[in-house]
Amino acid sequence: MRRYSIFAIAREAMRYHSGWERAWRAPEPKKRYDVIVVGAGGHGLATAYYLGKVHGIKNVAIIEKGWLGGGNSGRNTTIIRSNYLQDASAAIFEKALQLYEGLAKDLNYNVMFSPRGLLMLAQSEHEVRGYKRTVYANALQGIETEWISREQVKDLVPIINIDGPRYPVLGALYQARGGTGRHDAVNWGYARACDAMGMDIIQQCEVTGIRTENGEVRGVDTTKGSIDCGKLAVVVSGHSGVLAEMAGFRMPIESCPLQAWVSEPIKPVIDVVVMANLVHCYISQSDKGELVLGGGIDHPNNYSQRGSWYTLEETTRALVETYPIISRLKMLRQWGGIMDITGDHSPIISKTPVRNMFMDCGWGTGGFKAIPGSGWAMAELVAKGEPGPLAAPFSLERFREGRFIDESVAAGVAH
Amino acid sequence: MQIIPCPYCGVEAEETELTYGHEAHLKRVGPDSDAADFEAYMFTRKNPKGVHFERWRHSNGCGKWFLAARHTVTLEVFGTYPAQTTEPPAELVEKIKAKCPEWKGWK
Amino acid sequence: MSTRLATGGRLIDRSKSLTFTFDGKPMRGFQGDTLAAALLAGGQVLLGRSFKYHRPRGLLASGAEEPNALVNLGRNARQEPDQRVTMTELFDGLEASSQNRWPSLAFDIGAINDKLYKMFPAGFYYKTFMISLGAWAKVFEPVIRRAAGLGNAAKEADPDRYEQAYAFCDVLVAGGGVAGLAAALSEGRAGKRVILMEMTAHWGGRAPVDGGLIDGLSPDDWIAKTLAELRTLPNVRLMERTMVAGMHLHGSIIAYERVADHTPGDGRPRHRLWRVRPGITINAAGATERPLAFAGNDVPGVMLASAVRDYIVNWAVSPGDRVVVVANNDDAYRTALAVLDAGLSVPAVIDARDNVTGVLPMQVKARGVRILEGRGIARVLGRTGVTGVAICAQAGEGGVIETLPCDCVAMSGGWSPNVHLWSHVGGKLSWDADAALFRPDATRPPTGRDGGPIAASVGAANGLLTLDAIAAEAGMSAEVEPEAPLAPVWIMPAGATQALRYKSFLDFQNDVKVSDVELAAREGYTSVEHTKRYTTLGMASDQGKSSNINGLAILSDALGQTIPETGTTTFRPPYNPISFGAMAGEARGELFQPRRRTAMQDWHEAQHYHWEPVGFWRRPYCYPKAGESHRDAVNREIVNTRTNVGVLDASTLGKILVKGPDAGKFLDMMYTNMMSTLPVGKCRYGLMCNENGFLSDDGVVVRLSEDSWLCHTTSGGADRIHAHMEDWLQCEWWDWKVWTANLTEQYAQIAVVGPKARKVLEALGGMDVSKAALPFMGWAEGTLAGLPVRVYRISFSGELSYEIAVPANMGAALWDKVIAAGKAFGMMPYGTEALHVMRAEKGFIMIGDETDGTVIPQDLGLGWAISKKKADYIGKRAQQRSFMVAPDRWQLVGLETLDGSVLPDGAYATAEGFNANGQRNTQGRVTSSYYSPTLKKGIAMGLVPNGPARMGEVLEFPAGDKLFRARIVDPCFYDKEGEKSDV
Amino acid sequence: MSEAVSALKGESHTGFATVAEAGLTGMVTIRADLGSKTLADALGPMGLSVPGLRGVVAADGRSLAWMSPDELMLFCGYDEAPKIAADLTAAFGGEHSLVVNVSDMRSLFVVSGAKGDEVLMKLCPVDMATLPQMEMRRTRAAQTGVAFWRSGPGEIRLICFRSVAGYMMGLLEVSSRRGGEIF
Ligand SMILES: Cc1cc2nc3c(=O)[nH]c(=O)nc-3n(C[C@H](O)[C@H](O)[C@H](O)COP(=O)(O)OP(=O)(O)OC[C@H]3O[C@@H](n4cnc5c(N)ncnc54)[C@H](O)[C@@H]3O)c2cc1C
Ligand SMILES: NC(=O)c1ccc[n+]([C@@H]2O[C@H](COP(=O)([O-])OP(=O)(O)OC[C@H]3O[C@@H](n4cnc5c(N)ncnc54)[C@H](O)[C@@H]3O)[C@@H](O)[C@H]2O)c1
Ligand SMILES: Cc1cc2nc3c(=O)[nH]c(=O)nc-3n(C[C@H](O)[C@H](O)[C@H](O)COP(=O)(O)O)c2cc1C
Ligand SMILES: [Zn+2]
Repeated sequence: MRRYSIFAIAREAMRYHSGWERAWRAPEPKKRYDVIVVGAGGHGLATAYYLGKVHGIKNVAIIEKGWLGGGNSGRNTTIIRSNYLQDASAAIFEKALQLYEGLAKDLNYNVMFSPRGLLMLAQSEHEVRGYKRTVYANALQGIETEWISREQVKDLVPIINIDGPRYPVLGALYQARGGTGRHDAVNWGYARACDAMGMDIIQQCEVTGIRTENGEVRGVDTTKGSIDCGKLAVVVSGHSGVLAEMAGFRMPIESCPLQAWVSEPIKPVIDVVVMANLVHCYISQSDKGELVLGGGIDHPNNYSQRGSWYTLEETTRALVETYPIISRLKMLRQWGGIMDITGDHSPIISKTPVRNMFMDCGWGTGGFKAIPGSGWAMAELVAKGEPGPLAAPFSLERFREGRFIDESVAAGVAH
Repeated sequence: MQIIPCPYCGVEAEETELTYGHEAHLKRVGPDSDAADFEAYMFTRKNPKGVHFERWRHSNGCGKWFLAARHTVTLEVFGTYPAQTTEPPAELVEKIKAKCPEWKGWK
Repeated sequence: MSTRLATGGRLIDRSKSLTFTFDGKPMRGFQGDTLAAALLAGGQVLLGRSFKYHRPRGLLASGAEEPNALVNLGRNARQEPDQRVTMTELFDGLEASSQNRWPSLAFDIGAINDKLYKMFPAGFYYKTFMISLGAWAKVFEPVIRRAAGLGNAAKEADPDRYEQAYAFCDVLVAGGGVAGLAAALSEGRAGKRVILMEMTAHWGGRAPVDGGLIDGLSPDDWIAKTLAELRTLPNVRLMERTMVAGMHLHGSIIAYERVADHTPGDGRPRHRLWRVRPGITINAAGATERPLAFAGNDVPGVMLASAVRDYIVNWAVSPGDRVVVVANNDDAYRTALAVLDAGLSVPAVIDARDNVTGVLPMQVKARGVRILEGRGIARVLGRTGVTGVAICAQAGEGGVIETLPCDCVAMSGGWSPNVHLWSHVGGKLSWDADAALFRPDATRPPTGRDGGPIAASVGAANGLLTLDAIAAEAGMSAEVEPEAPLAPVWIMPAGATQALRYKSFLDFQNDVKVSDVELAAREGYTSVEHTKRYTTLGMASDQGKSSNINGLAILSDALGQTIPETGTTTFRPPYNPISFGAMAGEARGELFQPRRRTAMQDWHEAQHYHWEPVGFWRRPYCYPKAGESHRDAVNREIVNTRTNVGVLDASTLGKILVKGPDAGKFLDMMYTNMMSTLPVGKCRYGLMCNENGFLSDDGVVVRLSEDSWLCHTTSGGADRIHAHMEDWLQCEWWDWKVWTANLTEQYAQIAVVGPKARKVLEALGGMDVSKAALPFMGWAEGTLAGLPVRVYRISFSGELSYEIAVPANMGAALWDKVIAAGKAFGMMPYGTEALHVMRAEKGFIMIGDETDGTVIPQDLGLGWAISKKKADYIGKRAQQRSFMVAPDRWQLVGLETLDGSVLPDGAYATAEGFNANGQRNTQGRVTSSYYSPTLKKGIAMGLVPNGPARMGEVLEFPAGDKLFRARIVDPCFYDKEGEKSDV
Repeated sequence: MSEAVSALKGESHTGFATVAEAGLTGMVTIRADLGSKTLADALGPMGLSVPGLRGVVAADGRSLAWMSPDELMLFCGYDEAPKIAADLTAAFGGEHSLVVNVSDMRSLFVVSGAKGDEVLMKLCPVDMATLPQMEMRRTRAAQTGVAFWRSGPGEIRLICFRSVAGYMMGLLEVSSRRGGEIF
């Protein structure tokens, strides 16, 4: 892999950038791989990357039905934070955040991780209590996060209307290390690094069947033929139910759309990420200038990457109320992705009823920020066959046992 | 905006007049049930990429729960029927079969 | 030099002169001008700066697809960035200013980027700035951020008004050109309910400029005649200035009416957002002309050929005196003719095709214009304005054959149908190689709720580019010059050198060049979606209306595949940007969300209460007196309630009537307790769980009669619990005979609480409220102060307490009487915070505090409220799961700091060691914590593993730099025997 | 009961249509088998019969509306509602039913004028052009649940919950402001 740097750019500039190599190849599938990862989203690619980097397993294929990163990893609002309430979530999201902090260097690809600071507004006494609880929990989990006053909120977010009239801002949970990243770059950086390790990323190749023998996985059928594998890691977010069905079991998952939208590009007006969970909207401004906006999911099951209009209106109302200046700005584009919502809104990193088949899914509305940590934990599970401490709490058994990891409990925050 | 007719009051309701209620035809499993059955009843969802039987409530309307067969990719609504039944009406099943030959049935 | 022509201009009214300013400079225009036309007429060719390289830019287009000429409109609170001048109707007093430049439009420091263009190819930022996270976050990113973005947002809240509306019809026609008008007419004549929406302020689309005869009439005459007939049809509604913004699920349409953008301050709503439910949508949105890619194709003065003739014909504006036309098709020759007709000169038409013999070219030739066949433009001369073009062989690499001076270049690379609406919900396209365009594939339309098609396409939007074809489709006849086929030329010259490709723009706003797309292909970003994201092609505010197809073609070329193999990116709404104000509609300020008011709300407001939102209610938190802090007010309210008497507006509590022969059986399923055995006349505290076993609500259940119960729920729970009950009744136990009614709002409810509560009720008079007549946990009906009431003797504070329910319309009257009667006894109102503290002093749990969706009643010492006799209730099975019966579950205890201080709410108690993920082990957390003015010290409740068995143990709660030590005690801190409430 | 006051005490506004809170109104909810003979018999003396699907019938200043397959709403004088509810309850006897006076939990609004439809077009996802006279439409107005029917020429009656009466009036007032005419 040729390294990227300012010097490399300068060199290439002299010859009209004609010397750049492909970031990843377009290989035909081999007959067999030690591990097949289904789904070239961020989580699948990161799983493959850490399989190679940490566990030395490099005979790996990543099979993607469309274009790599074309699932939720390529269409999310890029919010990153680790100040989750429950121990299990905090551990894996913090692992992810730490990896994000060094990811550009690690991958030699600028993923533009931007620790610009993230606020979650408290607009009711209930939220105040919930966020303070999170501060205490995070302190014991080794995660920096703080409670800030409404005046501090106003300083960080000059365009906010903290005086209501409906839900005055009472303060916020603030994580200075939180922020955003460039979602496509995360996918591309991992893909390039996987490719450089000799892994095959096979795009436009849909898995259509999972072959098992005596309860153990043997391989997959795809639109490019059958491929054998030693182990199978299924990392397909919204399509997890479909893949599980191919292997003969069901998942505690429903698939439904989450939408996001952007404004026309404007000069910077907001430098941090702000989530307002009571009125349900979040906002940040990309480095290109568009406001990146989102809110809640559409509940009806839906695999179409399109949601209903009213969800946009609901969120936009909240945005206009909270940041009145955006009323005269305009929506440029809206889109949707297919969420994988589990019974407790927490992810699954787990063995399955089929031996040597593993699933990583259920990240729902909040898995972009988890990509490195999830990949790390999933790689460990796949390599060793048993979960490490990061993955263990996220096993499928928890639903039978009633051992839920519910993040929404403190102040209704699911992501 | 999805539009789904309420079989009780006949209104062609749009989504904002309705509340979604997830998978239909679940049979409640009570105290002495097997752990796996209970888990299945509570969490293990059909979630098909295709024909889905689901519950809706005409909440900003007549207040009634009803059931619908809807395609989760095309979002076609094949039909709706009252909630007080344990299985979809036969003619609806026939209609779906005719429209979606690959459909494996509602069970 | 661009200027206003002395005559002509079909859309302007020269008798109505308007004044406006651009960058502070006063200018003039006419009624009917767009801002674009007026600027151009005033000689203002330089209108903006591009995004990345800050290159000088002028108008490319005359319509919605304009990528360059975006300005800031208005000022102060009414400032609007990124407004297309082509879509802005001129009005008197309009103020516009240019964007993305500093210090001025003509001299812009940012243009340094253009000099360094070779260092900034597509995606350069992914390859550098990786020295350290700090350097990126603190140095590089802020620089990039400041450079990005176009206009400035207003700094104040928007003073204008917005609204929304619903419409229903059989047929919605999007676009009021010839095709749209004809479609509306035929559907209208057929008696269908038709809505025809046109985004501009005038009807007829391109035809009046492009010419021809329709049913023997000139386009203008045909349009007038058609409109006249349409206006007579009561079933047809014509809407101008209304853009169909998007097609959504099941074919629902969002449209954007710019009601008063052109008449600011006239009191009308600024925008109206339409939500339309049509039977079918006919897309008649026309087509968009494509630029050609050649070096310098972005220099101000290089425009789309159709735009050049639009400015001339519609607004009598000459974009230049010497207009060179460059094209790969016949249609562009109409521009040459229009230029000539206006008395201006056409130095040459540069045609990429070799043998140009079409009717239109011959007409041009006949007027003495040189037609340079097989030629292309090597580069445009000039920087802030065109000064000439260097001409080369189209087949070559760009060697200059001759140079022609000119001040305007009119380019045409063919047309792309506006298929957006067709594609928004998945209508498919097919590639027409001859016309070099994607057209809607009528065999694969977008489908709706019945699986049938929800859209159709007509006219140019359907790929029919000539008037005769459009007319034929609509069952009319037309005469128009026939056109020879275009040549699918995307770049000039075919073998352009790298140097030229680095200056040949595809996406003008985002500065994406031919070389960028080729770089993406070379680096493996070969999916069209990767190319888009890597280069930002089509991601600017014009969404690639003019650039996308050219980009696809270049990409296909680079990859050696066909254009349909490459495919398009996904079309997403809106067609053109729409204001967030319109999306929010009337929902702002007081109308942002419903605000629920109790019958006593006026009174609370008059007290200058401090409130908190509880659902959509606004409940009094406390009633501070002048100069009193909230905390002091709460303490005063508590002490007064415990020593004298307090009064609380409890109206928001849910009240659900459940009636029927099976009501008892039903409530036994709903509650963990046995409700069927509750005697008539009695009240009982009950718990509700969800099917997952978690405690979801609590409240007092009242047995009203043999077959009816009234269930009180939490304030936030009323609607949810009623829906939950109906769910079970309708969907599971539909054969049970039970009716429910949510009576929450039928009653105002007033809690009179404290040792002197009885005296207050006695003073009100009308019923016997003695212990004998109305014992603790009993209820009675009667009158108080002459009003019909039902009184419950229930207590949430541990004091003697009466909750009085009165019909809501009499709530204010009763409240006034209670307040008056209470005066003598020192009564004061108290709010939710005092309520919370008092219940905590009693060790009563609070839904949302002690519970958080992970807590089961067994955790809270509420085992007594779980009937052991019942075989089943909602949540019972779930509570039998292994984790729920584990011996070390966190359970409710009281917590008392050793020094009497107040424990921090939400703090965790530490345990020895760290878990496998390196996190400190914990053993419990605080669920409620307050200063108790009654006990004059901090009190708290919390959940501690196996807590009730650990009484007396001391736990440590770190909080910031403080460490709190608290002893595990009984959660009830006040009147443990319950003597005070039962008096 | 002079001390009863409606939520908005009859507030009204006139823009391109007139919107008014109607003041105290009696309302009685009836949940029962709508085919019940007892029900029909009990309504008979008031000159009312069970309305058909979504229908509203009126007699002697009272109206009776179909709300759902097992629910009717009777509109009457505020003061007579308690007695009507009690009488109907008595008439049902042991027959499974629920009749309750709900006069205080909702507010009634009247939208009048030739352009009244345009007010509701801005708030409700309802095809006003095809809504017949005396048909009850339960739906949503902006963000709150409502029910309305055309009670006479140029007159629409609308109910919503009492607690949101102020919100409802806000919506109606804004939507009927002059200058906001749609057609
Ligand atoms: C609008 C939106 C906003 C969001 N905002 C945030 C946010 O701000 N912060 C945050 O942390 N998270 C956010 N998320 C969530 C986040 O995007 C996801 O959790 C995350 O990207 C999931 O990554 P993944 O790799 O698991 O799945 P994906 O990226 O969806 O990848 C799964 C891949 O599997 C492929 N696949 C599926 N079926 C098959 C098959 N049969 N054969 C082969 N391949 C298959 C798919 O094509 C897809 O590429 C948001 C999501 C959306 C949609
Ligand atoms: N000869 C050629 O190469 C060529 C190419 C293109 C067009 N034309 C000419 O253009 C005309 C095409 O007629 P037509 O009626 O199909 O198209 P048109 O371009 O004349 O009319 C389309 C109309 O739709 C409006 N519109 C576009 N998008 C809209 C939206 N989302 N919402 C509301 N309105 C929207 C436009 O403002 C325009 O008025 C004919 O005169 C034809 O000859 C010729
Ligand atoms: C963080 C973020 C920023 C985006 N910014 C833009 C933008 O500036 N312009 C644009 O056209 N689309 C933007 N998009 C949307 C994408 O164009 C695209 O709609 C989205 O990735 C979903 O893909 P799809 O629409 O192809 O399905 C952005 C998306 C994300 C996630
Ligand atoms: Zn209904």
